[in-house]
Amino acid sequence: MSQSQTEKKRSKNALIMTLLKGRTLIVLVILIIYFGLASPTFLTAGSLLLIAKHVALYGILGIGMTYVIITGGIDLSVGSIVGLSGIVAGGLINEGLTLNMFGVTIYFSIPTIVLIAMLCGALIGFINGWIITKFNVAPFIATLGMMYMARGFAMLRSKGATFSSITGKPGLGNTGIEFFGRNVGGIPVGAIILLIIALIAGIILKKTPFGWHILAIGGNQKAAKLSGVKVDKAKLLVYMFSGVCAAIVGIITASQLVAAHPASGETWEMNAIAATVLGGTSMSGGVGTIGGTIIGAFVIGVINDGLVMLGVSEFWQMVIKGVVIILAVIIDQFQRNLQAKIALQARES
Amino acid sequence: MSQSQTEKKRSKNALIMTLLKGRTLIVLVILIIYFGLASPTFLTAGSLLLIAKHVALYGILGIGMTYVIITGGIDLSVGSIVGLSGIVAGGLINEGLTLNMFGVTIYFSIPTIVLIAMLCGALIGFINGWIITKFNVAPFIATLGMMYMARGFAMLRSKGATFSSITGKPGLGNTGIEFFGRNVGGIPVGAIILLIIALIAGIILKKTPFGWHILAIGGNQKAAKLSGVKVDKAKLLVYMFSGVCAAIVGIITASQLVAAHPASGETWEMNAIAATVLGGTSMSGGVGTIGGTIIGAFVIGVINDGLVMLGVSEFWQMVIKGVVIILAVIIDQFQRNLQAKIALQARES
Amino acid sequence: GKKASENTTEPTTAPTAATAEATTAPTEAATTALTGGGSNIIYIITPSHSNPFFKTEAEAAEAKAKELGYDVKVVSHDDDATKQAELFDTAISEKAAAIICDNAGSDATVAAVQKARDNNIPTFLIDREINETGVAISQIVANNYQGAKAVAEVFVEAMGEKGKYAELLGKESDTNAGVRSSAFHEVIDQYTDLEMVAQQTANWDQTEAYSKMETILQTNPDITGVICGNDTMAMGAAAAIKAAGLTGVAIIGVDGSDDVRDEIKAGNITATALQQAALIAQMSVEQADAYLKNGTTGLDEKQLVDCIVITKDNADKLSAFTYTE
Amino acid sequence: MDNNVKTKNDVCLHAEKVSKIYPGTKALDDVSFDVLTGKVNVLIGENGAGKSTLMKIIAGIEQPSSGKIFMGDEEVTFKDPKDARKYGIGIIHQELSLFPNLNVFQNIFMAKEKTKGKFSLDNQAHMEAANRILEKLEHPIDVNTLIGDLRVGQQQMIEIARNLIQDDLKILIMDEPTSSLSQQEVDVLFKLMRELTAEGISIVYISHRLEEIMRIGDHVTIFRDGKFVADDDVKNIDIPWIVHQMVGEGKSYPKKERNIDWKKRDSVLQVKELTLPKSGGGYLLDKVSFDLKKGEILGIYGLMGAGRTEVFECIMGLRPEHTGTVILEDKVLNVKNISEQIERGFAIVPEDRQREGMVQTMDIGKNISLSSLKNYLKGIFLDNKKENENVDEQIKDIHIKVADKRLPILSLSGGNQQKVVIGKGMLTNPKILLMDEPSRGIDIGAKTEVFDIIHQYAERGLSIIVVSSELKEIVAIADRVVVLSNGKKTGEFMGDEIKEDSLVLASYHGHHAH
Ligand SMILES: Nc1ncnc2c1ncn2[C@@H]1O[C@H](COP(=O)(O)OP(=O)(O)OP(=O)(O)O)[C@@H](O)[C@H]1O
Ligand SMILES: Nc1ncnc2c1ncn2[C@@H]1O[C@H](COP(=O)(O)OP(=O)(O)OP(=O)(O)O)[C@@H](O)[C@H]1O
Ligand SMILES: [Mg+2]
Ligand SMILES: [Mg+2]
Repeated sequence: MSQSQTEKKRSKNALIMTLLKGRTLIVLVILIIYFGLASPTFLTAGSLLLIAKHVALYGILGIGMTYVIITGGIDLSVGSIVGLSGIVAGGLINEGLTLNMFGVTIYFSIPTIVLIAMLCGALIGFINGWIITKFNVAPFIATLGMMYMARGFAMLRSKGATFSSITGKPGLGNTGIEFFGRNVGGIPVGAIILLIIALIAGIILKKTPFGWHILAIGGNQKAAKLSGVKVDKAKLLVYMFSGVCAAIVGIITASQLVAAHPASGETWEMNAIAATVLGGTSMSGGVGTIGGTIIGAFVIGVINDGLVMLGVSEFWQMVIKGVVIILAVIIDQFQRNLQAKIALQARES
Repeated sequence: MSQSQTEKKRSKNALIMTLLKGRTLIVLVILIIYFGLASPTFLTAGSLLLIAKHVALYGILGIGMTYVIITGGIDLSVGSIVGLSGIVAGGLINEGLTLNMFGVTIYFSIPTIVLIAMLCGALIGFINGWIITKFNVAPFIATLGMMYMARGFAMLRSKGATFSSITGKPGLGNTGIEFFGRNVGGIPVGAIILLIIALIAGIILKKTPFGWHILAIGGNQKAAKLSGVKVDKAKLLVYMFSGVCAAIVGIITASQLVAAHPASGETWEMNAIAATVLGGTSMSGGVGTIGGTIIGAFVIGVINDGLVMLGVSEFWQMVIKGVVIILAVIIDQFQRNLQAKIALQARES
Repeated sequence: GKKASENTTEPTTAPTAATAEATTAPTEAATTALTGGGSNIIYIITPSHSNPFFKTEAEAAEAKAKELGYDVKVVSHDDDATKQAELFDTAISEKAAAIICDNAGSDATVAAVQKARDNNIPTFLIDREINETGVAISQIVANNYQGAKAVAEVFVEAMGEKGKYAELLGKESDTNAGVRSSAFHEVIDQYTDLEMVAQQTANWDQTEAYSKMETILQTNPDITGVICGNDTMAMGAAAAIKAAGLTGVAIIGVDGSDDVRDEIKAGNITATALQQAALIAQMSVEQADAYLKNGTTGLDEKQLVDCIVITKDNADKLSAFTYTE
Repeated sequence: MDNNVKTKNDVCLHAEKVSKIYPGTKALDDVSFDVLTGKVNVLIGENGAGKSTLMKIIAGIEQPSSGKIFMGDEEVTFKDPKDARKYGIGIIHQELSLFPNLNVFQNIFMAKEKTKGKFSLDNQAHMEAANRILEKLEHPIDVNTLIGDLRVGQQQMIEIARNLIQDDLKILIMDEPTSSLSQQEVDVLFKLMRELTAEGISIVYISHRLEEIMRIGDHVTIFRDGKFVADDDVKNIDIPWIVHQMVGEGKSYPKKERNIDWKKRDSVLQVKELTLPKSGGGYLLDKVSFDLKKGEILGIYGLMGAGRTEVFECIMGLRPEHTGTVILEDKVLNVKNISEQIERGFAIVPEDRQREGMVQTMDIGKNISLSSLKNYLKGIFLDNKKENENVDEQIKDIHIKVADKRLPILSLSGGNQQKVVIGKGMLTNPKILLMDEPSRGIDIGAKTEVFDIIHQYAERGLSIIVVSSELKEIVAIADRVVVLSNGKKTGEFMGDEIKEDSLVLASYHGHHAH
């Protein structure tokens, strides 16, 4: 091959590479333009804020999931944690905490209740992580078992019923949960929380030793251990983080509905995983970004809302979702191959 | 350590080992005894045959899943294939195949219809396998996408409706689908099919080169390839087999209900995976037996039916299921560690 | 398939509801009428169309709305309250004229309907109520309690007022499962020779009803009747009973699907209570139209539509949840 | 051992009666070991002698079952590698332990991050320090490159670099650092080691390459079966002494005595103009031609990255993009995929037995029969009896030391694992056997046996191609040697022409032409 040919091929590759790297973003932009043309109301600020609000739920779950998947694991229990944390919060608001031995019922303030719900998520995450690290159980199975257990406990807590009107009573000092379903300065609180968590999680992942350690565990767990990375501790923290993210989503959901339902969040784990993978996180661990996951969550959100606005039947929505997921990973694979090629070129030159 | 001490420890290990190896079987026996004492009708031949009939569904799915997991993969699409194959069969019985260009409608006989439904399962399995091997996509994601797609297609085929009374018409020569839901010589046809598939799958796994090739792929794919194993072809076949198993389950379900519903089989993939893992198949591939999976499926079946007979609430059923899954894998891990220890001892002797 | 009608009425208030045509006094009068979001779109939000009941409902409403000159968007919330809230949001952002909704939870829906109201969009609830009045414009629901009682009467008669029977309950987390069950028992428990020997949850699901029924038959092979919380479970129970080779077992359900109608004709199922889905859906659209034009429906918010008992005698008159005399 | 007098000042670390019991194994049995300050302390012994185990204990990766470790007069205990690092102990692991998904500087600073404030990573500092250290190693690499994109040899360099960034390094443990380095790179490394010892840093050096030990070592300690055997200063000893201490008897490479007129033998394999393009221009293999006679052992020698593995990969059908002709017994082959090639009579013993050679989840017997299962069919089923007979025969034939072939493959020592992989290839009854570094990582005893096996099979008429990076080995074993350099064939030597210096010279030709 002649020099100039090589040169040409190389710059062509670089172009394709850039396109592929931003592939999810490009897909997102195309989707937005398409839906914008097809539905006149789609491209209004209101619609977009709305999508952001919807995306917040999968997005926040996706951030926790990204951390988990980067370490080479998976967390199937997040959907159940959404239901459980909502029920815990709803129960504390409506019924308080009754201490039988003292014969008193304590009502907590909303910040305390939110904290308790988050601790609840952290605890389940901790148990997940503990089973996974201590007994060396495959994350898929450990969190599958936890999925059933947490859902069962959520159902048991309210005997399957919904806690309705969880607005609290001024006299008890526990009003205000609706805040998380509201807008602040026109922006949905859920979206703001997503943004905050994304920023923190993104910075931790790329700018702190802990983030490096997580990436290292996913890349080569044994080597990480030998390098002095506290693998078990890091994994525990990661599953706890995922649990906390899910608990936050549970609170946002309950707050939006002003009601807590124990079946809430069923199968959401799959959406979270899909968002994560669409965003370029590799199922085999070691590779992934928070920004990617957010874009992935937006792709799913835009498809969901856009198809509804276009009036596409729910059955076709399923098919389209499946196709998008598979296509996205296939493109992802192309990108990785090309990346490897380009890296090799660079090495040879 | 003195000689006799070592000897003693060794034989103790061997005993524990035997107990652990049969752990799922022991759990099963304990469960059966417990339910037998708690419910007088539980231990009748009729009850046990009934459990066998219920277990057949998860068992057959589990056999396909065992093959898939042994290669180090996973198949989340089986639940959807159950729905799709049932709908395909039901549609062909009730509506036939209309060829618009010729203006004719063809009605097939039941064996042909069953074959078509199975081919349908095989085709979806093929697409799964093709995406996984050709594009090197993680099985979790490829089959997750397929799960949505297949379910969507099932819904679209019947527009979400149920094909009811799929008994066929004698005039059209398509009667007889109920056979798969009946008993033959007092034994449920589903259980007989389970037995046949289990025997074939078990023999293939341990007595043919193909079976060992699958085990080798799961153990070390690269080494298998360098040993001359046709890795891609084997994986394709394995996913096709899983698809066919799911299609058979779809037909049995539809036949039992004499109706085909597109939502049928939802979340059954999780039961199949649970049965497989309870049976000692390792999620990381390379290890697993068909017999184990059958026992695992029976554990799940006995818990389900037994708790129903005892009148335990479904919420507690969820919790118990989760606990059993997690405990089983933890014990499994103990066993593996012990096995490794004993192997090392043998090396030293 | 599941027909998970959540919470049509609270069990405790149900008896009064059954006797009164309208339970709630109009509370609308004082407030100003909602005029719609501005567009000509009517949003029809129902559970998944994989259940023919909801499909019929959605199609009937759609046809009516188109007939009245509206644009229509038909969507499904899949019994996920959060998804339903999102669909309401979407409808609001599309400035829908009105929303017709078969909701995903009597409590979890209130906020969404309120939000639509705050955005000047009237909501008309069908099939399932919510636990709040004065938020939606109409709540048109089938009279579950009356229907379940009426079909239970048929059951008692078919059983000859004696014998053992089993019950398949709907999803335990659905209040409506309890409503129907208590209506059944209010009738049946008056006959001391009728003995319930098993009661199991089958989650509104056909496959689950089938396998649970089999398990029950194992312990109680001598039952002569089964009461089911909905039609899909009745279908599953009937299939299991047929497979067990039993005949002459009385089975009742609630819904009035065409599948059950056919089984009734074939003599495999005794009776069901038809909830007039198409009628209810049409009523809701008509009321929406009237409300948008006149600022009032002229009717009470809560409206109960009686169920019709379907037996072998009148099965021919039922088609697609519509009863034609 | 008392004949060399060590004063306390000379010893910077002392391990006192250390034992390590793994479940079922006593890896170390009351071993005492001294690390002499500013010296290259060589540790040698057969596979499984316990060398790596002792090093892991010193580096805090494993905890001893009994025994103590002293630094100076202070007794120290290390819970984890970080503890040991605080005392200035660094270790280069036997197996590469890098992160393929991370870049060079991330790998170098993993778990030793420099931070601004408490949490914020200081990547500027990381990059500068990484560049500095790579320059010192005469191995400049863009520090933003992903490790997965580097060659094995380069990765080994990063592994070394990771340990040199420590400011207060006192003891550097090097567990077979040269097993995948070329001569040139080994030279740089040795130079660096000299610099380090001059600075007063103590080095523990483990290698199976005895010549290297004589070149670089100051003091030698020998282990056998988890026990201390002997130690002495390098200046007092020679290789035969080491070998004797290691294995308990005198062993050396087998001397080939073959007088065959190769000209009269038929060629079984002819490879003509084998060319493999590099993605993005250039060639991994550039018109490589050679032939192989019946019963011949053909050696392929070259530096790391010369393209030797690629030759095998092309012949086995793993590189469908190659061009050129492969002729097997006068028949031109269309080389497409590996299973087809195995059916045609090729077999390969891969370079890395852990990753490519064996299936860890299967037992010893199945690992041996995996490639040839088709030969034991009765109808469509496996005939267990026939399979067992063949496997047993093979085990006997190549002297695999097994108690029971139903045991997991991992219960075997490295050398025996290697033999299993060879046995697997043999059982396919190949016409041509390709062996890539068949002696990598196995001790001299096992090596001798492996070479015995190679000879035996060649005598029986099997044609073998052996790739090796060890000059002495290839000189001893091969009937003919082809030298590759930078993807080109730069020499072919027969009989008496096969001399170490001419091979080395040829192996650099391709590089000079660059
Ligand atoms: N994690 C472990 N569990 C059980 N046994 C082990 C473990 N690690 C090492 N061993 C055993 O301890 C013994 C010493 O192993 P070690 O790795 O120290 O040998 P070595 O001298 O480094 O050999 P080589 O030259 O092959 O690297 C061997 O018998 C080995 O099988
Ligand atoms: N994983 C890889 N991806 C792309 N190119 C590679 C890869 N590994 C090696 N190469 C390229 O192939 C060439 C030959 O490398 P390789 O290390 O396989 O040679 P070798 O002669 O077999 O060396 P050895 O067997 O001693 O490791 C090198 O120039 C290198 O750039
Ligand atoms: Mg070692
Ligand atoms: Mg090589």
